[in-house]
Amino acid sequence: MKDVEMKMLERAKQLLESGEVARVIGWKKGEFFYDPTPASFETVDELKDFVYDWFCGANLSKYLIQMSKKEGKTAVFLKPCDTYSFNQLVKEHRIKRENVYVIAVECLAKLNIEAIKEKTDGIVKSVDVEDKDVKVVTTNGEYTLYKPEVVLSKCAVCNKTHQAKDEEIILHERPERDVNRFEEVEKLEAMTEDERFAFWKGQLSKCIRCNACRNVCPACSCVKCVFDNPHSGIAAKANDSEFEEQLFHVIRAFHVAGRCTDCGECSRVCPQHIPLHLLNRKFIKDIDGLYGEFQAGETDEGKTPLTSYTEGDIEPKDVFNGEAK
Amino acid sequence: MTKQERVENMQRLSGTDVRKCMKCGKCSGRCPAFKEMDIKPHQFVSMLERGKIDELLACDAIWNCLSCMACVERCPRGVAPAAVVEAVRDTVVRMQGKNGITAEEIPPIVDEFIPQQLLVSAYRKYNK
Amino acid sequence: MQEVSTEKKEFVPNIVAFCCNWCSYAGADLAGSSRLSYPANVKIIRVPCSCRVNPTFVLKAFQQGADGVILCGCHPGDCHYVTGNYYTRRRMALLFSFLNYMGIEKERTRVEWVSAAEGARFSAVMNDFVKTVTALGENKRLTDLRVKEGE
Amino acid sequence: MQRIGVFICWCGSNISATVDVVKVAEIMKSEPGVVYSANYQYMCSENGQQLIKQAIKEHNLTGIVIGSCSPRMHEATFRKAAEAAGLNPYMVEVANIREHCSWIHKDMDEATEKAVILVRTAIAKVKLNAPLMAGESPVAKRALVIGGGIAGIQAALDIADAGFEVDIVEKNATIGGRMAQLDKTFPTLDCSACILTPKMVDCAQHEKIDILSYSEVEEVKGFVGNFSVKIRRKARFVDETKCTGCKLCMEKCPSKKGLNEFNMGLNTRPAIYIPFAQAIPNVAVIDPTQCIKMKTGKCGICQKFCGVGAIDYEQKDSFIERQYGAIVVATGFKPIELTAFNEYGYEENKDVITSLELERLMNAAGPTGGVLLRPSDNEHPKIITFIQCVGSRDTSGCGKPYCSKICCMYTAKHAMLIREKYPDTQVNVFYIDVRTPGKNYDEFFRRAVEQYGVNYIKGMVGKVYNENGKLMVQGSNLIDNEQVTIESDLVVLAAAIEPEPSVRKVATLLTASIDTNNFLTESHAKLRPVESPTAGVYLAGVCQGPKDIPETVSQASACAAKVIGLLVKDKLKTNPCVATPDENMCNGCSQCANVCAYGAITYVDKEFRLGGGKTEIRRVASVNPAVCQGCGACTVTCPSGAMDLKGFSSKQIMSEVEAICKK
Repeated sequence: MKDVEMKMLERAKQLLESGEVARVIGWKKGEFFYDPTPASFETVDELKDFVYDWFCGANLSKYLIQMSKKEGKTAVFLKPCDTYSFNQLVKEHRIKRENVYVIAVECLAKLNIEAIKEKTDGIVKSVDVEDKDVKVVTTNGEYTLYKPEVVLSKCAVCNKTHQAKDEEIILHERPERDVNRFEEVEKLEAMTEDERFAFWKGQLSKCIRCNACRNVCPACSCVKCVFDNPHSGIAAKANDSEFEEQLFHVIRAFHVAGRCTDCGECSRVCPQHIPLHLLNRKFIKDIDGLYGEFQAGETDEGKTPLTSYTEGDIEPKDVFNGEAK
Repeated sequence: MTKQERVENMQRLSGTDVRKCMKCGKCSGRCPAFKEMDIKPHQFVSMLERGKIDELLACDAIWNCLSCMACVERCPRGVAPAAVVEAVRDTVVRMQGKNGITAEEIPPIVDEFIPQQLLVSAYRKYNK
Repeated sequence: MQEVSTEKKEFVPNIVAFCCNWCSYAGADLAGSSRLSYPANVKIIRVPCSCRVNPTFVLKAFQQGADGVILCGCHPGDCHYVTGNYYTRRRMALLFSFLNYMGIEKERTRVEWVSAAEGARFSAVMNDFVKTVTALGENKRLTDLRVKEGE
Repeated sequence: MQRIGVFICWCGSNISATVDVVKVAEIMKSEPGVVYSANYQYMCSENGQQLIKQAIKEHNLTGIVIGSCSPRMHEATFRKAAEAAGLNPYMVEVANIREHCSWIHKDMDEATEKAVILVRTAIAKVKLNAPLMAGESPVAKRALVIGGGIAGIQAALDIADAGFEVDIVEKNATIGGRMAQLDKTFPTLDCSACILTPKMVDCAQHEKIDILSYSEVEEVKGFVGNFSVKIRRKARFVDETKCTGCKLCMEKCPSKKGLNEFNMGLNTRPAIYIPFAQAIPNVAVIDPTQCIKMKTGKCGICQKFCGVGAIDYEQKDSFIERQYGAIVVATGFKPIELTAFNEYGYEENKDVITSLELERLMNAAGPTGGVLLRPSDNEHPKIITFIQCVGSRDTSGCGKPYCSKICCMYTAKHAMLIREKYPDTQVNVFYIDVRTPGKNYDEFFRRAVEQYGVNYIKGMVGKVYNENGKLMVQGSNLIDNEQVTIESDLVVLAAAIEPEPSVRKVATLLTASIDTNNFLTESHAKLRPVESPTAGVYLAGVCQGPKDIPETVSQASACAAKVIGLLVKDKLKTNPCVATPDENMCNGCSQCANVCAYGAITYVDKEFRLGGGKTEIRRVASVNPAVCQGCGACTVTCPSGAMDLKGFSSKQIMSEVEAICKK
């Protein structure tokens, strides 16, 4: 990972020094070593805080909505999964493609610090990765964890490849994997209605309406969110026991249906650990099953499944568990 | 069983909707065994529609139908007259209570000249 | 001692029907002028096209206490606005499947295509839907997906 | 503060018999925002309307709710009344307490309770109504007719006679269409060419009609009153302005083996040709797939002989773009392909022909000069057997589920003409039903049987096969409960008709809806039979459904009347209930344009103030209110809820939902 970081830093310096770009979007050191945060670097000097490590899970594409409006070009480091969101935003005319220089960077999964903390005792001091081994040093000792068990949930089923790039920094080939990202959705589908309701009621009851999911979601980038739109009939002035509050996640999931790239940021940032991605993934699974496979953000043009149709589409009454009766 | 139930049973057994028939007679126009049929293919459909099943059960045509399915193939309305013939025949065979031919009896009678269709239709014809 | 009535009040579901102006609303009118009855607990909201129905309308209805929501539009291919009901069909297929995924009974939601000439069908559809929803009982799930404190 | 008036109609006893109208009106008096509530026997009557107008003025009402029959019935009436009293007509809502309440419920309490909820729902909505103004759009005083058959010709002549410019776009080299191919017409047996060609000439000579033959519609933009249409003028390799129609080129052309389309391929024509003698325009066209010069570069004989220098091998397709106020679709039909019907042996036997081929064989201008000779050996057929319903009324998937409507009559015509001309010929007709609804139609058919001795056999043919050079027609005779086999010299199949396949493209261009059989859909089967649901588009002839010449001509004239009614207006009122984006919330994401069937949404870059003196340029949606039809598809697809629909806004519908659901 260090060598990838070095290359990225070197490239960022070149781009800024030559004036090819006005700024570089990447990650900088956070308060702890495991919480790097997205940052914009405008000078070579600022790059001293630049970092790219196993904890750079954040999707940078959403920042480009604002950045691409600024004067001068913006260079951005995008992981494979981020490029889908990027394409989707270009498709929706939210990012000015011509103002962005995309550097596709290597990603061999990102780690979930919460999972690491759970599996170790003491305060985490350092984390190192060697192939499938994650070596953790804490105030209480040293641990070797199995990497697939401590990666972010989005990385556990990731099979994504770079879909948009002007250049790439890739040092290692990523092994092909056979993963079924719908496994958890299928498990839920196999439950009874009562069990499903109990599951979701339990999960959604944890929601504190902090809006972290909405704020991080690249598909939730509206100039003004529908929940804040007084004409939509769903906005509430106060988050009391009203409509918006109660059905927020249902409405949000429908709003991003057909546009959600399954980047998994919603679940990553949820402070209550609600598996929000399982809501969006249900829509993705249904769309794939009913209307043919579709991956939002695979290209930066074309219609989404909800803005297209065929004359022989399935009738709503014939759909059961996302499949034809 | 009431008459009505018997009629409905037979309609169900035939698996075809006799009300779709538009009385064009194309089935009988195509039937290669027409002369041998005391009740003609189109009559099978209309008689079942009208519930005349006792007359159908007593006819000889069910044994003379070749099960060639030409009538099914040609019907412009997707009705299957041969399926009605078979439904009647099945009912008669079932009333008799035994199979007319068993799988074991087949190999000795097979020679290279016997058409496949004959075996299939014999099976359809004589078995429950 | 006061006698407590053991007889439960019969459950009458509250049904919201969204009908497109050109086909289904006219079909409902025809059901009326043909005097083809259906229960009074069905209330119709007129929309220009079934594609005007935002999922939030459906959710709002449930949250406000509706026990069943039905959308009616022109038959696919006959949409007054050419393609509107095709979008409705996809949206609602996905929405209803999703609601079922969250544990909401699928039978509470329905999409039916009723043409302006199908008064009898409109009445039959409504009778059937009311029967289905009555059998399910009151909608408690979609009024609030969260556990309230103390529950 | 809103001041709502409520008016509950008795509709005689239609409502009042099951709804306690007095009680409903009384309850409404205490609804928040309601300042006036009344009931009356007939709200739609002169007196009822007077009551409404007076109340609006006296109580200074800002919105009114009428509890009455369906808004589809009298919404327009009440809107007019409101407008007359100075209230914006869109501040009116109708609660349907007749069709949706009193007529379907029997219990007075139940119906009254429902009526109260329905009126409350309307009140909830009207409180959120906003005054709307119908916009105006100009009308281009020119009509486009797509298709130059009898339907298109009739429509064009009627429109042009009323003084409006008309363009006929015809994809073939000549107008005339199917009717030009027919020999005689039923039920009067007059010659088709004799009645059609004068109309073709009228079109050519009419100063208001422009015939664009050998042309196709390429692109349609715009909307009623204002269509902008791009037309492709296919290269005919002959200068239309120079060619005199002398036919010398046809004579000299060495490549004479092309199948003559006009004669259904029964004979041949040269590579340069005029489709038939009375073609309009009387101008030659070169078939590039057959022309030696165009295939090999050598030849050029026609160019050499053409006295006016009209031949141009280099000609390219060209395009013209014109504005039209209205469009008539008259794309016509063709007989179906018979590949799925091998039981009739059409492909194997030259003497099994379709009825349209028979028309050519009997026509004096046809390949046999009007003498009925069978194609295989040019002999006079002595026994001719007709088979009806070939591919019509077929739900098996091989043919068409509908009745083609014209076959019974033209077969009777053919049978009679043959018996008349060749009395020694035996004519048999296998039929399922003979359908003759029409003036003098059944009488016509009976003449075939009674006077001409045509042998009608009730039953269908199961197979046609060739035995020793003879065509054997095996079918059933249902009346006699027999299977018959008729040895025939000629077999004529009444092939089903289907819309000309190019109609699909036209329908897509016009966003006109089309049914599963490719027939264009009319706006209302009974009351708007010539209007397409797309405003400004009208339907004439078989493109809308099977029909014969008299019906086609009637429909074409009806279309013309509708078009004239549109073109005489200088401006059209547009529906104000259209989509409208809130630019402050619009993302410019294009989702809405993706679902708009009318192309009413475009995007513009706009400058927005951000505060602190800063501005930002954002791409935002813009709706053309004259094009938008108000379906609302865009409103649901809009993620931010920026797109809303006037008259049916999200808030209005939400308030209705709330009014109904709140217990």
